[in-house]
Amino acid sequence: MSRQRRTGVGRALNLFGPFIGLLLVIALFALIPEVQGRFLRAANFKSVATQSVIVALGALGMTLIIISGGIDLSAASNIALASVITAYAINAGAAPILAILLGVLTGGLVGLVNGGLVTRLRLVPFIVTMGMMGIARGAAKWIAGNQKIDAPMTWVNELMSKSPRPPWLLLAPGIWIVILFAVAMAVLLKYTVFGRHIFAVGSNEATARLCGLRTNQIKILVYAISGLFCGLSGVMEFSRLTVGDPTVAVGLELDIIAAVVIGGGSLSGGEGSILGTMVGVLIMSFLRNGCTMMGWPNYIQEIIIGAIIIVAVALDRLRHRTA
Amino acid sequence: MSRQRRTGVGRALNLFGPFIGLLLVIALFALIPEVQGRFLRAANFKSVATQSVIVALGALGMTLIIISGGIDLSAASNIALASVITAYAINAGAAPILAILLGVLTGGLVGLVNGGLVTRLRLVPFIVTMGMMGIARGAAKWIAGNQKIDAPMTWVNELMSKSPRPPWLLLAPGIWIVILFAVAMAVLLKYTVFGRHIFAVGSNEATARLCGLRTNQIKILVYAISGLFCGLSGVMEFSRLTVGDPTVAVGLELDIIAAVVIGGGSLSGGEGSILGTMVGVLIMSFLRNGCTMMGWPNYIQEIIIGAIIIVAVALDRLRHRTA
Amino acid sequence: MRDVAAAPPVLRMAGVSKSFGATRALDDVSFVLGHGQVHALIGENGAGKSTMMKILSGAISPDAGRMEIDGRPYAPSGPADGLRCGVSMIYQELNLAPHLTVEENIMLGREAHTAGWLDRKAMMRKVRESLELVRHPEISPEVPVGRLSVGAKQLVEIARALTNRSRIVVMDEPTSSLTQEDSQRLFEIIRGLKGQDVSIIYISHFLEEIQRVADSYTVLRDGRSVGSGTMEGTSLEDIIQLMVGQKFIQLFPKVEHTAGEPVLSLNSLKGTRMASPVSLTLSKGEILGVAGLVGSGRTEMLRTLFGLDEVEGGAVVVSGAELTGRRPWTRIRRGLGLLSEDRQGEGLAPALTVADNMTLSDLAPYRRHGLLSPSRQRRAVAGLIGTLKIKAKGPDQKVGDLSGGNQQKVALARLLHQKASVLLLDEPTRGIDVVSKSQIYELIGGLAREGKAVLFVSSYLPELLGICDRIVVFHRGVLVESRPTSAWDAAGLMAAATVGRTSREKPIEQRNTV
Amino acid sequence: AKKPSEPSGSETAKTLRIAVIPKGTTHEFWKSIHAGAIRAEGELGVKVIWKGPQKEDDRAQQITVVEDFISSGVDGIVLAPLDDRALMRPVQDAVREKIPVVIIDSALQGSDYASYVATDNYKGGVLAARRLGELLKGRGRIFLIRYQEGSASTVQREAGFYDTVTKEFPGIVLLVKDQYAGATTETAYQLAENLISRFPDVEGVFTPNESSTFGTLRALQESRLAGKVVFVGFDSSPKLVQGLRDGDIHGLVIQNPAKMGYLGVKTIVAILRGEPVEKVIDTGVVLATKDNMDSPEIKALLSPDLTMIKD
Ligand SMILES: Nc1ncnc2c1ncn2[C@@H]1O[C@H](COP(=O)(O)OP(=O)(O)OP(=O)(O)O)[C@@H](O)[C@H]1O
Ligand SMILES: Nc1ncnc2c1ncn2[C@@H]1O[C@H](COP(=O)(O)OP(=O)(O)OP(=O)(O)O)[C@@H](O)[C@H]1O
Ligand SMILES: [Mg+2]
Ligand SMILES: [Mg+2]
Repeated sequence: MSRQRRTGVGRALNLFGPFIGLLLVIALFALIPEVQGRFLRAANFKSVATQSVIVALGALGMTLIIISGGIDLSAASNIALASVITAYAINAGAAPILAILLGVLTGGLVGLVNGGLVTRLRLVPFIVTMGMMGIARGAAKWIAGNQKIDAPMTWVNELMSKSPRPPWLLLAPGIWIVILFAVAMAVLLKYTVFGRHIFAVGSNEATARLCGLRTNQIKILVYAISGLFCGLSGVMEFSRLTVGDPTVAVGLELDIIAAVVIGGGSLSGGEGSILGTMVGVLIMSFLRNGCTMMGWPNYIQEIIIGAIIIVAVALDRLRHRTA
Repeated sequence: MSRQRRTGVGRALNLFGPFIGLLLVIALFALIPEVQGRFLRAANFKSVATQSVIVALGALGMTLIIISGGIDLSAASNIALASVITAYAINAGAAPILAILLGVLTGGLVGLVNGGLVTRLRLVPFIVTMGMMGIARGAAKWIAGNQKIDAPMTWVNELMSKSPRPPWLLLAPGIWIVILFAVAMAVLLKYTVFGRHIFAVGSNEATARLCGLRTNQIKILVYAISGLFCGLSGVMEFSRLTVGDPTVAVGLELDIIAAVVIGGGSLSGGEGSILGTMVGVLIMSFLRNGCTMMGWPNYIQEIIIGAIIIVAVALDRLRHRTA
Repeated sequence: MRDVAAAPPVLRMAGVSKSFGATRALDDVSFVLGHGQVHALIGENGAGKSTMMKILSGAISPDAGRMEIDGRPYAPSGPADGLRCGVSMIYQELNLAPHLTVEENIMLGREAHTAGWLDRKAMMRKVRESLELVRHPEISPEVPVGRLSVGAKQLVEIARALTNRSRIVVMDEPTSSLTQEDSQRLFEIIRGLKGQDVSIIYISHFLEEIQRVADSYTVLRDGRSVGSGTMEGTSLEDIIQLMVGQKFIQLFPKVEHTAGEPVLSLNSLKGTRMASPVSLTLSKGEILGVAGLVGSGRTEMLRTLFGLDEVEGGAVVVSGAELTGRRPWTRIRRGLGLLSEDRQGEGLAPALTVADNMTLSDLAPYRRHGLLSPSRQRRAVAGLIGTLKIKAKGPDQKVGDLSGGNQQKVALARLLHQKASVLLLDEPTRGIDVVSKSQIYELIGGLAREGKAVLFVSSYLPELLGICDRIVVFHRGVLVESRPTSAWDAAGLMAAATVGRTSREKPIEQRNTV
Repeated sequence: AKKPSEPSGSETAKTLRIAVIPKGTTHEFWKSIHAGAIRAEGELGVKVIWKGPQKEDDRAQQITVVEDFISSGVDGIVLAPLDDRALMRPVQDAVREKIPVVIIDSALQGSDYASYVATDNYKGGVLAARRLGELLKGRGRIFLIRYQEGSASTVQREAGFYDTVTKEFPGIVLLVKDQYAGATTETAYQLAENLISRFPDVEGVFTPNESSTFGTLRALQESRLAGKVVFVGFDSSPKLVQGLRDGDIHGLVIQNPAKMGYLGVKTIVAILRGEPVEKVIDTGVVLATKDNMDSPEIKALLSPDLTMIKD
């Protein structure tokens, strides 16, 4: 039946839709003879993937938050704080695994406080997390004594190495971690009660409450999970830089949010997907990579990325309207 | 009747409420013996007022946008762009007044494009203006050739001078301009049809449309007006810096938004006031000023300002709930 | 028949069609509205009535078809255009800006001004007049609309439509949240408008209302016009026949059930938003009706009982044990379920699917080893869609795209799915067509027979009298009277609700301090 | 009404309050300046207030800080101006309020300030170019990675490097010359990584400050090019020193920030005490290499003693 078929096509569009933008971006650079050969190499893709890890981890948590109808402007500060804490712990002689744990938990704690303030004081997330953005950044600088924290090299720094040990890993362990958590979060959102509840809270909080959902608990959990991801992202940042830098990732929260929104997340809640978000992250990374390869000046790059963000979301809208 | 009386008290609270936060901040520093004497001097207040001009102008437009249910992340980039354009024009030999006009109109144009994209493509303002943030910043760097533009001194640079000519002005002309426009915008919001329509669009856009309001036209106008204010703010930035700097005001959009929200604006639209916004601007400026005077390190300042943003909005919520 | 041949009709719609994706909402519908006439648009839930009126008002554009006003072609580019051409509309879903005051909402889009400057005094005067007209001068023009109850909001909408100087007024279920008294007043107003040569299109599922106010009617079925004519000489049976293809329906089907032991009792329950403490008892297998005027505090009592509003004092006892928690989930765990009167704001998550909305309060059955099975969820929902005859493309359709009545059914389906043993229903048949209503009454009866307890809040007295075992009446937040249904009649209910008189004691006058 | 017991006011007016205003507070470079200033504080018995713009490298905020210090009535200001023009007016204001100003690190137009204590940034770029040119034996394909748009001191370093390479080493090809690393290590890292993907056959790199040098070092290390590509950077930090020692970095142009901070405070105190001062004081740049890095004077510059700083 035509009706059946039509929804079939719609579904296919919906499934592959997010990839269209990504393929377009890749095709764009792949067609330019100047960089073609270099751009399409596996090594370059690997390097883009590694660069994406930090934003991707942040964006995993941000996807949950945005679906639940919130936003987290403190994500980037939180990443910086976690990277400082990890470096501090390693420097103080803690076992690497303990340092990682501390970094991740710090992120989780910041998220928990965000969630607590949003639910207990019933403040808009934008404001709470904007305040927290300053607080976390300030704390990071404080702890680091306004400096980078130099930490001795440990296996933590292998997590983001493009030539991983053991070599059969092929990709940096960080990339595998992202893939693992992305699958886990996708399953969580789609196939668990908690996931459904996140969508419900974002779509209409009053309804969720009426249906007996513990909306506050759900929101706190979402912010805490997102905080943990920021913490992990901070650990990866430390792994990559080999120092704990309190000034790192300034403004990165906007990249993270952009990735989620390019991937179909709606800032009014109730919409978004992990797959879309991951594609959004890759679109941004490939754009940066391609522009740099072309040797375009930075301002051109800024303009292009700004324009692409708008175009990507406009396309997404169009897709939704026709599907 | 008790009901009548209660709303009377509520009204008083609502009217003076925004000032409570400001008085608290001023009292805080006025009580610290170390800075007391210096802090409470007229010269210091004058200097704080001058420092507030740039954020205040941006916040005037942002108030309209936030009431209408939108947001503008490109405000700071727009300010930078306008400052560069003004400097460029003066440098190219244009008459100062023409240069100012060009700067303001550039800001207006960016706002117009924002509004057009938000309404025509029906994209969320967050994304459109986030894209525009990159585009405007890139354009500013492009025009300035990746440098700041040195322009010869003209009377434009007097606009933000703390010792104005003629001296009977007492305050920098920029401050008078802010006061003038603040009154104008407050009147616009309260006593004109257009102002009422801005509230209606922000409160429930569907309703506004069904009641025959041209919501798109209203929104475009709001973004354009806000753009003009950013342009004017850019001119003031140029006046203050005496150079056109494409890298100025990075992240300032968050200060501007914070001022509006501290002043009672709601990011979901339909709420906000010019008076509140201006108080919000002053709260942030006095905080910075006081912290600097105390010689507190920046991270403390960051933490305090972050915390104050949260506390201010929490107080505002409380006030609303009891009123 | 009236003679309207002399002048062209006020409105003519011809061959109008509209599809939403695969749903054909309107299919070649034609329609004529005469001068000073009240024309009723009738049809089941999802028949296409609202869609047609939205096309008329300019809110949506048709796929095909023509419209004429006074013989001149009419193709509104938007609601603004429609208003300018003299078409104003009361929308089915409440259509107000919550932050704006009553006055600002009523005057929205038609502000009195000179060169853009507001003339507040003139507007205040107009608004007071129109509130006077709907006989609710106590509604303050300066209160933000968001603070009003659903009923008061609907009155504001009506007041707004009345301040319009329109040729055509469309009323899409204007009385769905009104009490009988307010509805009566509306009919008087409609008569007045007719006298001023205003034509009215009236949509309602209360067929007896239609019989009273309408001059002519058009029946829609599955997006097609299946008949029209004058009201004179047409019986309700004929109309129902046109609507659903069967002649007789029993509106209040009798389902035998008997009350058992008490399952829910409120012992002087007092919430922060309730005017005074309320005590009542509900038994297993009992349907307890709650009557009252707009703002009489019924909704607030339910919300407090369900933990949505703060509890201030008193106790709620369910099956012999006092409720301890304060939040809705604790109520749900004890078998309570609430159907909200505000389906847009609270009752449903419009962006989620039918399946998710129906199962949201109880997803546990679809969980295996911690993971949900969407296909099992869909299967379960498909059954409910069938039982309630919900017109939807399937379990995966977004609830926001359903017609008003079908949305209401989804909200009700959730309580059924949740297997609540105490159902708290706040205006459960709002916007539901007459056939579905009868089904729902039967369903509720069936639930009572299974031993479930039902608290049935309604402003539609016939249904209270038709299906309840006992009815309590609220007046200004006070439960003034409780009697078995057999001891009530419509007049008695009205009297108790309006003056709060009780047979046993003196009237309790309580100041509402909220 | 002032109470006599107040710590501020006329009683303690003998203790001079000196505001030292850097461009930012978190780079190693500013830390060293801070350390130098603290040393002067101890030696001269004055009080140093250390305060940068809250956002690193924000001109408008630095103006605000200067204004706020003028309001708070400090005795003297030591300023590292973010802009040679924009800070002119606040400095004028200070002088009008009888607060002398000493400029450090970067130049300021006009002549309101009392003295200028700085390194010759252009010369630093020249040193780097010569080192790179020699190691590459006058030919090769290199990157000039820039720091950030509109930053005066790094622009001069980049100019010194660029002019020298084009003039003295015509055999050297600049593969990249207008890419900006951005403000943080992470952005520099990404830029360098992407550039290496594009030009894996690069033979030399120059970076004009600490964050861009460190970011680039990480990228080279990650692509296993460290040590193979001739890499000359600017400024020092423990990781950069380690890179120098390991042979991953072939030269670091280092300034003497501690001396700058020290002399800045010392000069302003001299002015306040009415002693004569030089209008321009050069603190010098040197090139640190693996060979000379353990000589005492270079060692002191590479790893300055920061222990005296406590906020
Ligand atoms: N925006 C939309 N998207 C998809 N389908 C829609 C949309 N609006 C209406 N429909 C569909 O069009 C049909 C007609 O809906 P309409 O709202 O006109 O019904 P109605 O006669 O007003 O019903 P009710 O009495 O329940 O209000 C329904 O099947 C509904 O699901
Ligand atoms: N006309 C009105 N003016 C102002 N406030 C009103 C009005 N009507 C209702 N309210 C508000 O609503 C509250 C009670 O409404 P509630 O919804 O509980 O009553 P209800 O009996 O359920 O009426 P409804 O039939 O409207 O649902 C009142 O206390 C008052 O705050
Ligand atoms: Mg309808
Ligand atoms: Mg009610």
